[in-house]
Amino acid sequence: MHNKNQYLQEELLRTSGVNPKKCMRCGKCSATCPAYDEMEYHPHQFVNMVESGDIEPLLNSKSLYRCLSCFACIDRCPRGVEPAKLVEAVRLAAIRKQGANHLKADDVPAMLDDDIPQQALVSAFRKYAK
Amino acid sequence: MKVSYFPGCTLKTKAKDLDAYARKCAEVLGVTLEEIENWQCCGGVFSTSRDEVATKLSSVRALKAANDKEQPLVTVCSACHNVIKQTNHQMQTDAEFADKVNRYMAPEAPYGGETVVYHYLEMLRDLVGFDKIKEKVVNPQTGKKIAAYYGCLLLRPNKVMQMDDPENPRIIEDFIRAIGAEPVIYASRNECCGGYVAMESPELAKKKSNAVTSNAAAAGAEMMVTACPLCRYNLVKNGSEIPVVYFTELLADALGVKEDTNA
Amino acid sequence: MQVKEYKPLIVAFCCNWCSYAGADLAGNNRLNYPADVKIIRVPCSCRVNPMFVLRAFQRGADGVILCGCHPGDCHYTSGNYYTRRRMALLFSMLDYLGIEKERTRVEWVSAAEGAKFAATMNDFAEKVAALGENKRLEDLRCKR
Amino acid sequence: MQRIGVFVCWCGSNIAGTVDVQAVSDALAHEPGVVFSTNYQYMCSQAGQNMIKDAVAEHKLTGIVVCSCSPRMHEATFRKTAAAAGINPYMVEIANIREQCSWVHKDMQTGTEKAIILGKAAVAKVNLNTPLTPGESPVTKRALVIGGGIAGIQTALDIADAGFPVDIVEKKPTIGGKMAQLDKTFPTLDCAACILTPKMVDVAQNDKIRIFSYSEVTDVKGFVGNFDVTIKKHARYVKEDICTGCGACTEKCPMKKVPNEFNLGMDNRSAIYIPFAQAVPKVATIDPNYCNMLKNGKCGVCSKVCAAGAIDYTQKDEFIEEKYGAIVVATGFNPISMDKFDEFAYNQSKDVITSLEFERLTNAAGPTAGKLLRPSDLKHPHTIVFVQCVGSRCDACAEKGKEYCSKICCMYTAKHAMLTRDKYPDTEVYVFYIDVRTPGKNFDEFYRRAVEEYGVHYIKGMVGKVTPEGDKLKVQASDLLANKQLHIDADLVVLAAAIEPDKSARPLATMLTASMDTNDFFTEAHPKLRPVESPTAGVFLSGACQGPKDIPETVSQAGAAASKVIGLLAKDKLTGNPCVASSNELMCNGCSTCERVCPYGAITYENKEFRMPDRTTAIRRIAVVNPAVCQGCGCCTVACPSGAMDLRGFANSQIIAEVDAICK
Amino acid sequence: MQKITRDQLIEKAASLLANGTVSCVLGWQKGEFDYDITPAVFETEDELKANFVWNDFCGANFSKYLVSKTKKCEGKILVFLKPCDTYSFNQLLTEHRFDREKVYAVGIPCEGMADIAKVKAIAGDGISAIDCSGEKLAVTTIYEDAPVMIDAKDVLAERCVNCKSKKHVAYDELIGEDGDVIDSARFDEVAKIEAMTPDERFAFWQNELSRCIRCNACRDICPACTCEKCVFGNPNSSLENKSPANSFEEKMFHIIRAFHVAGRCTDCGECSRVCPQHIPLHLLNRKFIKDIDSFYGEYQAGAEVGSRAPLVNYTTDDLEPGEVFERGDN
Repeated sequence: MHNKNQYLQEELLRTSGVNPKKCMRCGKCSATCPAYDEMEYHPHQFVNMVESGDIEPLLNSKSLYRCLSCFACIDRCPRGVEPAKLVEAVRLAAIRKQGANHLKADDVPAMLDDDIPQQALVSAFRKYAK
Repeated sequence: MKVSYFPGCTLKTKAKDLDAYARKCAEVLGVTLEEIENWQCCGGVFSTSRDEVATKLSSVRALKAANDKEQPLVTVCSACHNVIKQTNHQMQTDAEFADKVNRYMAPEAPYGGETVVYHYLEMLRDLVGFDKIKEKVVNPQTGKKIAAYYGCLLLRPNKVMQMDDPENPRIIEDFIRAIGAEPVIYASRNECCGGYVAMESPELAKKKSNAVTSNAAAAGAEMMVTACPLCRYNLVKNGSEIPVVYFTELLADALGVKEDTNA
Repeated sequence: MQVKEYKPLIVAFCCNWCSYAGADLAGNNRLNYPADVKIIRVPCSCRVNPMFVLRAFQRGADGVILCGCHPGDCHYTSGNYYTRRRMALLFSMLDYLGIEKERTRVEWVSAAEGAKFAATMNDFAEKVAALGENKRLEDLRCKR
Repeated sequence: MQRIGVFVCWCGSNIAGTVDVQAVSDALAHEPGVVFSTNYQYMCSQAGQNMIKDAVAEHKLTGIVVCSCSPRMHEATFRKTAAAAGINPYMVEIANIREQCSWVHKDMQTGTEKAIILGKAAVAKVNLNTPLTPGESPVTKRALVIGGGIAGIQTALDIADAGFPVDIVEKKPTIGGKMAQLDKTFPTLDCAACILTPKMVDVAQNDKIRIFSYSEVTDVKGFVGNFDVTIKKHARYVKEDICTGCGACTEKCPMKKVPNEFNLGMDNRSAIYIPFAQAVPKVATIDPNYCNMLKNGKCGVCSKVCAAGAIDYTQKDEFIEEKYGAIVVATGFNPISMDKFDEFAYNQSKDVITSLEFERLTNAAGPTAGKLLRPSDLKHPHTIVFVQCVGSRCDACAEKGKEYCSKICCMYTAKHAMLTRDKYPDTEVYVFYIDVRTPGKNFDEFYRRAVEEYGVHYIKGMVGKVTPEGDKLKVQASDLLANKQLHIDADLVVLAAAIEPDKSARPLATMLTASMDTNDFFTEAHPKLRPVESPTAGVFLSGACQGPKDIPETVSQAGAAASKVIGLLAKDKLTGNPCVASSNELMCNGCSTCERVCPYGAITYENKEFRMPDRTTAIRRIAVVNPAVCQGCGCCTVACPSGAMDLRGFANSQIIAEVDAICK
Repeated sequence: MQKITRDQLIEKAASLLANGTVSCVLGWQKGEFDYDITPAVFETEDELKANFVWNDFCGANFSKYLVSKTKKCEGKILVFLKPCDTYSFNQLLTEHRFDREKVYAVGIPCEGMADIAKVKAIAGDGISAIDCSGEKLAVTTIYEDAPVMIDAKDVLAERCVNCKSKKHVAYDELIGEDGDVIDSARFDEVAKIEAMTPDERFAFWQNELSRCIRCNACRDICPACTCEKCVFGNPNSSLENKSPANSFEEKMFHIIRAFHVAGRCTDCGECSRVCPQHIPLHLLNRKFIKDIDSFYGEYQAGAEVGSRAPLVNYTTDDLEPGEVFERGDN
């Protein structure tokens, strides 16, 4: 099967360090994911879709910004696949594109309240923008 | 005992009390926290991507500063701890990454992840000892039923954090026992509160936080302790039925220095 | 002046259980390989002492190959694992002394791999022939 | 000097077509030691063999070289011929000029040249051959079976049936093993106790079988046919031969709060106990960790109520030494600890249980008398979630669990699910699976029945988290086919824990010098062709100690192991392979290098007094090879730094002579 | 200059002799020249005071002598062990070559030993005396009145320049302080040879080994070579040969010798120290050590008693003999 995303796929696997071939399709990552319901594509789909080269839908999906980086799928995966690392790699591939920041500084004030800690802000910028 | 200390941005602003109690308690326990000079924000989240270099340099600088003083590096905030420990681990295990970092920073001696990173809780357990804390308690928190809230960042990824059993941890429970209170075990203590996604999707954070607090309350907890300002924010903001406090505040109370602390 | 055609001399140590049987199978299937290859049967590849390898070179061999069961399939459970370590070190040392690394080889050949046996021998004989006569580990007193 | 006869075979045209056999026999006639050389059409035929016999007589041959087909084909034939002609069979060498010469070379000249060289090498070797006699050792006609589960029971019964005495060593107070704890068995659903306990009784009543219960093997010496085994019989503080098993003591014992291991700690037993009603031997045992009399001398109730007078608080551990000809390992398995999988809350809720615990909960002799009640509040569970593959099929880099498939879980889970739905139709049953693996007779049909007839919800996916809250277990799981995350409020969660070899297996393997894989399963001598033998001669494998197995497989393997044992014990003497290693004690350093590479534990050391060149004496440590155990691989000969160790039949000098002959 | 003094050692030995702990002492004594120090057995304090030597030329590793001496000596033997000697000591114990009960081992620190060839290169020939007691070596020659003063650092033996450990891994008693295992550069030289082309390597070794006179000094001094009967002296081994008749013999002897001690060699460097032809024999042994470390994980022979040497061990995923050339190959 011709894979038109071969270069991107290789890049994602290299930067994430994930080997999707280790996945045995048990779905424990998605079973454990706290953000599952807000995701269009779920952790196990990230693994399967990157493996099959079906990456564009992921790049354009809001799912990228719903991963909480809680690492639960990393710890609970029985095969050591570590899906969160793949989500991270795809997310970076998306926001590193020119003008593709998910969060803009102008949007921020509306999101703030008096108590929100700084770490939430810096984390969001790390996760949503480049 | 002297250790390097990385407070982090939130502890200088919204969570000043977490910091102040930590410093005061360390004094009582005979630990000198030497704040790293000119530390910079860790970034709040660690990127697992191997080609993210620049965003991890601030952590490496802190680690290197501690290493230069031949001290372990202690953090209180769960997020800072997670970022710094993971960065350190990447310096140890990813030679290509470490090489890039060292070329970029051009230090006199290359840094290879030599610094030992402790969370304040680990410091209490491994360097001070819960037994010693027990001896120093003047105001035991007897009768309090306290639920430890770990969240995600303290324990995971376990391979890197190596702090405790990620599914059945006991470090905070042991801490709670050391100060004379009774720990309440509940399953959601290592589930996510919603984290930074609270900014963009408060609904998600609310759902996650409520699941945690209601699970703790159902297990009979009267109070929750946490080490993370963002966890505390999410739990409190989303209407926890029970109070959520920083573990350092409880410790200060138990050691009898809560009132003296300028929090 | 008459130039004698150069034919390499190759000594192949084969373990009784897999590789010797693999060589037999190559015979059964009439798979050709050069007659320069002469097989010595040993119970297990781990019976091969580095001394035998050097002895062969001394007496005029141009190449020495050891064949044994695949790792994990040793008739004696672990013999070939020891062979693997011993020969890895020996070959590395020969290389260190500047002796052509193509003159020595270890190959795992099962009793079912007659074709692999013949292919291995063809390939090895070709590589050794390309190197020409063994000069760096020769003993002129033993020359033919 | 040898007197060697060379016999070149034509093999019809198989050899003679490519090799000039006359030229070969002529050339070899001039080799050192050769006194006779000939060729013939079919050397292996009766006429050919007679030709060899005649030549031996006529030329007083001491050695024979046959240039023919592969030794793997006819070495045995010509050795017999030699023996019949009155010379030692190991004075025969074969030059393989068919498979490794005539069949792979086309050119007559090339083939002939090579055949001559191969012949020369064989002659050179025979010149250095020495007559070899296989060693003989007697066989102790008694077998030891280690482990008294269904594997050990079946092996022992089969061996005893052939008329050989067998001893079973079982570390628990009763035989029966895991099968005794099971409720029903798949796929036929017959009751485990109904099929197991008669066998246990058979064992008890068989006069060829002795049971050492509450005992363990502490030392094994010797080798195939001649093992010396030390068995430690733990003090049970009850005289086994006097106790009638009436149970009066267990009723009256005031210490009743001992976790009952037979029910996996889900209820309590007394300090003096009989594990279960059908225990064999049906004898009480006092648990010294809980008995007040043994701990502080205060009580003695059991002694007072025992009409038979069987109680003996002063009993000591006893060591028994016995000789055996064969040893069968049947140490079985255990479910792994669930500590590293606490996302399933096993340590947090009593209502999260393992499948083995579920067996006890549904067993009529279990803690709930067979009623399916959940442990926390003894209420009937209405929603049950089964989780498959807990700790099985984990990658090594996940750093928890086992890499292998535990094999039995799919079927027992289908059984549990089906039985639950059968008895309690008001219960919803969910099974989370990764794959359903049901290879076996009537196995897939069984699983399909669970789905189709009993309405068990099979969901492809895994459970991610179990959160006990109130009286519910909140199960968060994925349904991969529906691409949904499920949230189920369950009353009971059952984990199909991976199984692992019993902890006693590794120290036992060390004692037996039997090899194990990285998972601590015993390694078989050959994975396909010798699946019930260990590479160590005389040690056999039965049941799950070799790999995960269900009951039918265990029983068939047990029978196979027994037949191997019977085959061994039926012999009066064992004849070994004479091509074994031997150490020259004058050159041996006693450095233990050879011992470390020997896969069979054939090498031991002894201190021996030597006269030194300066007329003093010195005690030196030297290696001794047990020829009955050595299999002749020769690994030690290369490991030996001084060259003291050599291999008969493949001596250093012989191989070097071959090398020299080939390279000449 | 060594940190501990001769007097300290004599005092220790004398007291152990006096209280009956040991019945003899294995120590150094002066040979023909000041720098030519030989091992000797002392039985009395007087003998010690008369002949015992401790200075920068006491390189000899006594471990090997224990194999024969423990069989001969009635009581316990006192042996002084420098850090590097203790590795050989342990390795011999692993191989059951002597009875540990018959030895009283005293660990002594070592500041590195001098190489007489380097001394001669500075001071010239005709050395009549060397005084090691001062800060610098005072070397007197028959040609000059004033001694030549040499900094000990400038004449350190190669093995001491690349010292692998100042830590004692075996002793009953320690004099002075124990040091640490050192992250030495001892494999640099091997790496340099590895980086050559095969032709250069061949020429290099041809040049080195062609000097071999087959005196067997390397074998005789080697603490790993304690065989009851050496294969090179055994007419039945096919390896016996008394002279390095040609280049094959030279190579074979050294390859087989290095292979025999592979995994057992502690890299004590005695072979190179005693080679009268100055062949860098340690580079053969170190090649094996380097290979073992990189193929099978770091292993230091003699670091502990009873460890399983790499050649009597394996893992199922060891590298293949063909792969050894791929590693680091351009």
